[in-house]
Amino acid sequence: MASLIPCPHCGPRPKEEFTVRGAVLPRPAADAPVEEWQAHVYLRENPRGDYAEHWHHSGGCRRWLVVKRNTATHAVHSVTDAAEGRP
Amino acid sequence: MPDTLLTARPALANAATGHFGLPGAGVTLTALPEDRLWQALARPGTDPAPLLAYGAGPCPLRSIGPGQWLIVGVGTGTLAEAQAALAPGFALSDQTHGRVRVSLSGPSAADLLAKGTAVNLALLPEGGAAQTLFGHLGITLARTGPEAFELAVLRGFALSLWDELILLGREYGIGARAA
Amino acid sequence: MTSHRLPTGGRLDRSRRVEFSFDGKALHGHPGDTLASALLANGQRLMARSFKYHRPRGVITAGSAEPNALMTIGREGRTEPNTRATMAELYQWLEANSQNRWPSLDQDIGALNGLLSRFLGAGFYYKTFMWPASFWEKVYEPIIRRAAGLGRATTLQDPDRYEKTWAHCDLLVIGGGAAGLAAALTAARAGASVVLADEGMELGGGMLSDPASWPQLAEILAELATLGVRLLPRTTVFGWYDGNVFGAVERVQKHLAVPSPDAPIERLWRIAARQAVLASGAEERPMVFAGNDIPGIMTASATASYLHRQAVAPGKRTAILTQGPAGFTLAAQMEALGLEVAALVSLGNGPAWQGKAPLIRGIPGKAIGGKSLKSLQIEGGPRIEADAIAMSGGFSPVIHLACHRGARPVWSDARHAFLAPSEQDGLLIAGAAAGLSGHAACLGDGAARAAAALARIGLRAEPAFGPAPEDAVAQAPLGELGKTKAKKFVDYQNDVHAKDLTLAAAEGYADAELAKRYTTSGMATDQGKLGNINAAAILAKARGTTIAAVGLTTFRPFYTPVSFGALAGTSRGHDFQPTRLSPLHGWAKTLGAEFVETGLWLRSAWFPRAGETGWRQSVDREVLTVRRAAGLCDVSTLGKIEIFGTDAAEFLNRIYCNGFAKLPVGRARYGLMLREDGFIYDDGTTSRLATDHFYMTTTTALAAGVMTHLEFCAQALWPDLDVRIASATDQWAQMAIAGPMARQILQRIVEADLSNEAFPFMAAREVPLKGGIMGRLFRISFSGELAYELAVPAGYGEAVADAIMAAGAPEGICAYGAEALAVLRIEKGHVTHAEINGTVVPADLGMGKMVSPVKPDFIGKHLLHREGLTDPQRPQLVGVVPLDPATPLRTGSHVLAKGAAATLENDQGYLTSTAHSPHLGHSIALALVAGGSQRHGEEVVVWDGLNDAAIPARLTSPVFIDPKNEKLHA
Amino acid sequence: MRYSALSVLLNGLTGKAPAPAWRSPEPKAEYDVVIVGGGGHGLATAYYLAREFGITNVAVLEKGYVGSGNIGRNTTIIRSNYLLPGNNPFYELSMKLWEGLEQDFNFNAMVSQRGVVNLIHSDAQRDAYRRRGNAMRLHGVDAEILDRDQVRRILPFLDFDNARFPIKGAIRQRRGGTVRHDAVAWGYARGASARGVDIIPHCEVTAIRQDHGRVTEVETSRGTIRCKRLALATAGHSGITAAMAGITLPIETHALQAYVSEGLKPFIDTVVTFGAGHFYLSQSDKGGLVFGGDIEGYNSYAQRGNLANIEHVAEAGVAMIPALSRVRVLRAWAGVMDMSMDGSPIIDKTHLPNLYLNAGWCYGGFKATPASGLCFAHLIAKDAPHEVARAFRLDRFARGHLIDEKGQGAQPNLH
Ligand SMILES: Cc1cc2nc3c(=O)[nH]c(=O)nc-3n(C[C@H](O)[C@H](O)[C@H](O)COP(=O)(O)OP(=O)(O)OC[C@H]3O[C@@H](n4cnc5c(N)ncnc54)[C@H](O)[C@@H]3O)c2cc1C
Ligand SMILES: NC(=O)c1ccc[n+]([C@@H]2O[C@H](COP(=O)([O-])OP(=O)(O)OC[C@H]3O[C@@H](n4cnc5c(N)ncnc54)[C@H](O)[C@@H]3O)[C@@H](O)[C@H]2O)c1
Ligand SMILES: Cc1cc2nc3c(=O)[nH]c(=O)nc-3n(C[C@H](O)[C@H](O)[C@H](O)COP(=O)(O)O)c2cc1C
Ligand SMILES: [Zn+2]
Repeated sequence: MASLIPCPHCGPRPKEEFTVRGAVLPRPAADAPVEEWQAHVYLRENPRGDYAEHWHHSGGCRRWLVVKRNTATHAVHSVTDAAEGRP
Repeated sequence: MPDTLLTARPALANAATGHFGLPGAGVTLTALPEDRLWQALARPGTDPAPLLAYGAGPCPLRSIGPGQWLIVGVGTGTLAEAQAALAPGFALSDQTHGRVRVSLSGPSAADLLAKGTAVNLALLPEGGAAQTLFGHLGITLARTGPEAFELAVLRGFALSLWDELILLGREYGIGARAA
Repeated sequence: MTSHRLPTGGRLDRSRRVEFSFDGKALHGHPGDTLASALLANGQRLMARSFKYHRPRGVITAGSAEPNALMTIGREGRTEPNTRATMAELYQWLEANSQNRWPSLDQDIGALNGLLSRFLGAGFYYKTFMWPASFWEKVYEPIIRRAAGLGRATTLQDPDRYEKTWAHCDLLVIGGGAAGLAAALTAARAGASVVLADEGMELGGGMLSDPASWPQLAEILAELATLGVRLLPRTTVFGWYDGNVFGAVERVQKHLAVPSPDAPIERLWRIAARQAVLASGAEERPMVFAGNDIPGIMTASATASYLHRQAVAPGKRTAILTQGPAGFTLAAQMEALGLEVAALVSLGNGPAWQGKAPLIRGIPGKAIGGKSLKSLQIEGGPRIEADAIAMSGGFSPVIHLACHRGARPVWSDARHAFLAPSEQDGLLIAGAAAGLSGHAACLGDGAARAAAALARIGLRAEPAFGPAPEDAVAQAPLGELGKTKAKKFVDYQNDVHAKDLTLAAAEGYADAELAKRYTTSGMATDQGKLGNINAAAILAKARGTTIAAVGLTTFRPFYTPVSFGALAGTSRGHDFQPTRLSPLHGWAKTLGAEFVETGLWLRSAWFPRAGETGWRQSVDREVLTVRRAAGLCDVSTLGKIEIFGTDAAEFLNRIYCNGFAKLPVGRARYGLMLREDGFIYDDGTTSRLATDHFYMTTTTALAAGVMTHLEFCAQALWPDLDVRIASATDQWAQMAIAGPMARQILQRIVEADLSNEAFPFMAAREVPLKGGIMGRLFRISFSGELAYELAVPAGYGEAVADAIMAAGAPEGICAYGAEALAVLRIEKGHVTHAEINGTVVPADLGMGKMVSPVKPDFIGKHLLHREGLTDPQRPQLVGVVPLDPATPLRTGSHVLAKGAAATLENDQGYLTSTAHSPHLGHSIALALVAGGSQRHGEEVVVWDGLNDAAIPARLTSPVFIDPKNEKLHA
Repeated sequence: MRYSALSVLLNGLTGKAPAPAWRSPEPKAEYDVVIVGGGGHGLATAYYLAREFGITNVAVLEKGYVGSGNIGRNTTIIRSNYLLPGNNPFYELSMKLWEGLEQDFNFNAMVSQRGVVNLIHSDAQRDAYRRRGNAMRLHGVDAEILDRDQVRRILPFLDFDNARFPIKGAIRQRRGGTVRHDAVAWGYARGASARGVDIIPHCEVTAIRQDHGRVTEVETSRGTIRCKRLALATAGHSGITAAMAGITLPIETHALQAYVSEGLKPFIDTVVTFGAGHFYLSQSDKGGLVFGGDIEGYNSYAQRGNLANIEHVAEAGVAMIPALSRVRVLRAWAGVMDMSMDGSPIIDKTHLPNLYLNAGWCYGGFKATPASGLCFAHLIAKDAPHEVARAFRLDRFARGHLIDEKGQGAQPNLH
């Protein structure tokens, strides 16, 4: 991971071209209870192992990507467009 | 009040030109005319065919990301006409003044580019484009020939890019010239 | 006089002399020499002083692991401390100086530390220097710090250039010895793209020390060149990173007397390799015996290297200490060259010996000598007169890079060495680095490994060499030798000796990592390349366990140290970051603007005129001119974003906390964008140019951030919306034309009706300009005046600005800069990121009403009502004026209630922005003050302890001019 | 054994076999307090529990060697130049404890108040630092604003003439400085051990067992250990240990690299931070320039970083001090940090009445070590927060009482 991220649109690109936001978390429904919003904004599973993060290819195609990777080994399992599979 | 036409000033009007560095001319840097540069944005799920058909000239369409292209170079028709022709699938954002294009050509052009971008140029086909970083600068990189490339950069950074290319090209004896 | 140079042999160009100096002494060598070999050739054995005890030291290796022979080379800005003489190629007029000695290398006072050494054992710092307490900082620490370090860095600017580059290849081969060359050849013949890097000045590795293999070496190199392999000598691969990217540094011009300014002195390579073969060889282990650091003692492979590559004899009489066949081979070679071998001392089972030198079975007891070796006492045996010792304590594979990504070295009982996992993703290990010995075996292994590596990426390769047997059996590490209590060095440079390690173990620091930190063993510039294995053996004995159980300390980049310069590349000085120029930069420059860095932008700050002596004078004039007549300000640096799509309005409605869905075409609206946690992120105006086309402006500071935020929302949160976003910041030159005369001036160049009725406050439309272009005109105001912002295609910006200035000349229009803009907006009570500092919510700024109570959802809606965000005592925006109009206020001052003591508990807020208001004739400020919105009129103290000021002041409304907004609507 | 000038002298003369700095006992079956994490904070907590509160039936369980976490891999900077009232008194207490530390625990951790200088490159930065400096002054903490000439006098080799972002001044805290990081861990370990605390390395806690809503015992790689109270001080691993008790924290774990140059003769005698890029630098007492920059940006437990970051840091370094160009970097390493959602720490109780939490130190918890240990010990011993640590509550996120010095919001990699 990280030195070269395989962008699904641009191919392998160096870390410098990306900006990381953090965990991929579905945004709660507008009418979700406030506790759900608090958890969404503040709480993180933070596992030592497989994790999905939002990375932005800010120096490339400017797409938001879902990077599935291992936080212990830095192995990248998959990189997909964030919009993929969404309605 | 201006009785005369307003005239545009090219971003690289005062850029350095001449020969720099070691003898030889491994690479030539040329400022390209600021004639046309439109960004096309496709509505998600739109078939790109009409847009692809719209282009003309050498590599006039540069893919810069999913659903996004730059339409570059000399062409006929105004943006409004093109927009009308391409609606509603595509929106056009005029970037003619927003980005400045330069070309790099010569046997050392690829080596020079490798000093800034991690794109594997051996895999970039003629006509292919990549949105990437050159050092700290975002560029749209396109291959226009076996040893020829074109770079588009935000106008505000055009001089910085120009100077950086000359600096990195000294090793190859770079020639820099206006369009 | 080059006393130790052999009359023939070596890979030198003897036809050319290279002059150089060491500690001011003029010497010479030849092309092909390193600084170390040239010094040795000149009989200069004493090359350095050690770190702690200032022991006299010579060279011990011929490569990058050298811990002793570090010197400062170069002059002025090119001064380079701690340079390994073994890696520095000789160039004409090279200046080298020894380090860490006073007054001279020969007579060094610091050597007295050696006498105190029994008190300066491992960790002595931690137990002493505590009494009296005040002495630590005044006495002890300055002494410790003065003694620290080896060389002295220059404080001058480096005149040379550095560059970086990327390379991509199918196979990267690290190390150009037998294994690496075979790997590269195998891959290149198969048509793979290959990069071969070696830190040496010549490719060949161990083959270079073996004249018999030179013809084969030449053949292989020639074929590699014809096959188009990228050969990178003088290139050290220093780190292995994620994504199979390797960092390497090429010493492009370090070997040249006068580097060309047209090329870099060093080049940083980032090599993205699909596969790599690590063929980095093996490091010979020094032996740990008393006096093992006396100049004249080196490893056997170093001896062989100097002999064969530079034709330098290590001494007149050489004793060879060996554990295994390496010393036997060397002894035979030396005798063949007619050099005297005083004795061949074998510590294990060696092969048969037919040479002249006496073969002694024993272990070294003590080496004797001061600045140069005199003799060697064999433990319980004879004393051998010798001025040089070549020692071979077996070999440790060089596995650093293979352990940079988390893999731990594993002890191999068969190889008597720590090995790295041989098969990792993207990396295979070959040759001596995998524990093999023998030229032929390494060729075969390199070839086989390359074929295996290529098979992983689907390429078929025929090994260029077949398998071959090894020529030696591996030897176990020896640990401490001999019974004497005298110092036996393990880490030469840091003066860590065997007893330091046993002491550390006894004090509870027996873990390899703790022992390292307590004794500093392995922390010197060579990072324990020579010593760590011996340290592990000594700790194992002290703990009564095995070397395998002790293990090695963590390998980290850099394999060898890398200059800041190479890592920084061209990003230095003025080019540290690119400069972003406004399309009106030339216009402002012509008008004499002073510029200020704002992020990467240069913005015009003010426009001094003849006769004005300080910036304040210029700014006051600009402000007053705007309020009285009109001014033009470059606001092109604002972020500008075009938003298209049938759902663009709905999208904006979710982005801003206030409503945007019903914004009519042709109108602009001020919006507040929150973060999901409820705090304000950014503000700006967004205009609707068509039903499905908006034009957003952001603050200069957050232009990129807002763009990224919008993209996130569009792509990751609501990909179902038809919304498309393009940054247009650079497309438009945007200027504010503000002041009571703005309309009449602008009307002279805009071909559209600008009357209040036709173009009211917050109108936003495309308009034709005289002169034949279209612009986008917005009636918005940051200054509080009747004002417009006009955007024109960037290339026309300067022409349009010139035209407006000409049009406004009769009214006395002036150009105003960012400073005047700030004064104007503070007078008007408008906020920027000085106020929107990431910890304020809309209500804090008096904008609570902007938060839509009806929208079901927008970013930031859901956490906005937490108790901490709704507390009426939160800091709220107020104005502040000094009671004494002559007293200036300073931003960053805090606000205290009148009469309250200056304590943190009494802190009520702070001044976010201040200005001298030429309009009011005194200082004014905006501030965030607890419950401030209810406290207008209250007297407070503006406390600026940094400047010893406590200024009586009054809280006011934050709007200092035109509270009814009459000017805006005029 | 007490260290004194005499003991060093006598040991040197007699060559007497030294005693271990701390005992290495086998873990007992049960302790009054089990502290998970033998880093600076865990060891300091044990020390103060014993020394201040007389609680000595305590074990510190450490999965690696003592001090193998961030205490052993940080850039050693101490300072108390905090802005917000939730932080400022806490860090100032820590500074005061540093000032007396050596005498207190009879171990020379080389506390070196060589000053911390933060450079200013813009008016906005100066304004922000003036706000901060005044907050410090309000609490009696030393702070001074320097102008460009004053900076030039103390750091003449910064780039004053050709800088992309000109140096306009600095804020300085003279009492800030550096401390020999490993020695802090060793000193607390030794002091705690001498007072009866068991320090147990290579003992990884793998599970936390509960009964009737209370923690009863921990499962470890060296067996099960019962405890009356359990205290977590696992820094970068807080997410993992908290999860063992069913708690999800407002924390992400990120890697931060640090670097050291080859040893040099005295080059710089203060700590200095660049204001126009991520770079800070000081010189260790061995002569190495110790420096660092920003975190890697992605969640990581890997204790290693990437090349891009060192390049970025070196660029900033050379931009700040052009002469660094020729200095060589010796080693790069990384630690994994508990980056909290507002950049400030947590010292609090949890939903389990006998489980205590110390976390969220980000890249700045070294300087906090003494105060963190004291305040955490206070919380464990008295079941009530120490007055200077009252704001470090776990529920502040839900309640909206954030302690966000940078105003970056809930994105840890921006803090
Ligand atoms: C590169 C770098 C530079 C830094 N620079 C500074 C600086 O200049 N100034 C500053 O103030 N701060 C700095 N910091 C931050 C500071 O080091 C940390 O905030 C602080 O050390 C954290 O507290 P600690 O010492 O208790 O953590 P640690 O030393 O990390 O202690 C936590 C311990 O818990 C152990 N542990 C974890 N899980 C378990 C388990 N399940 N069972 C048993 N044990 C476990 C770990 O092994 C570790 O030893 C820096 C950090 C890094 C990484
Ligand atoms: N006699 C013995 O017992 C013994 C033991 C080990 C090796 N050897 C001999 O050494 C040779 C082994 O061949 P080999 O090819 O495995 O090793 P080698 O030592 O010949 O070559 C290794 C090369 O790698 C280079 N290198 C190491 N790390 C590097 C890095 N990070 N970046 C760039 N370059 C780097 C070295 O400078 C060297 O040139 C054989 O001839 C073998 O006989 C002998
Ligand atoms: C303040 C400080 C100074 C250091 N100085 C050195 C040094 O001079 N030489 C060295 O090899 N390592 C030095 N290190 C780095 C350590 O060797 C080691 O890399 C670091 O403690 C992290 O441990 P690890 O690499 O074993 O994971 C230093 C570390 C710190 C925190
Ligand atoms: Zn991409």
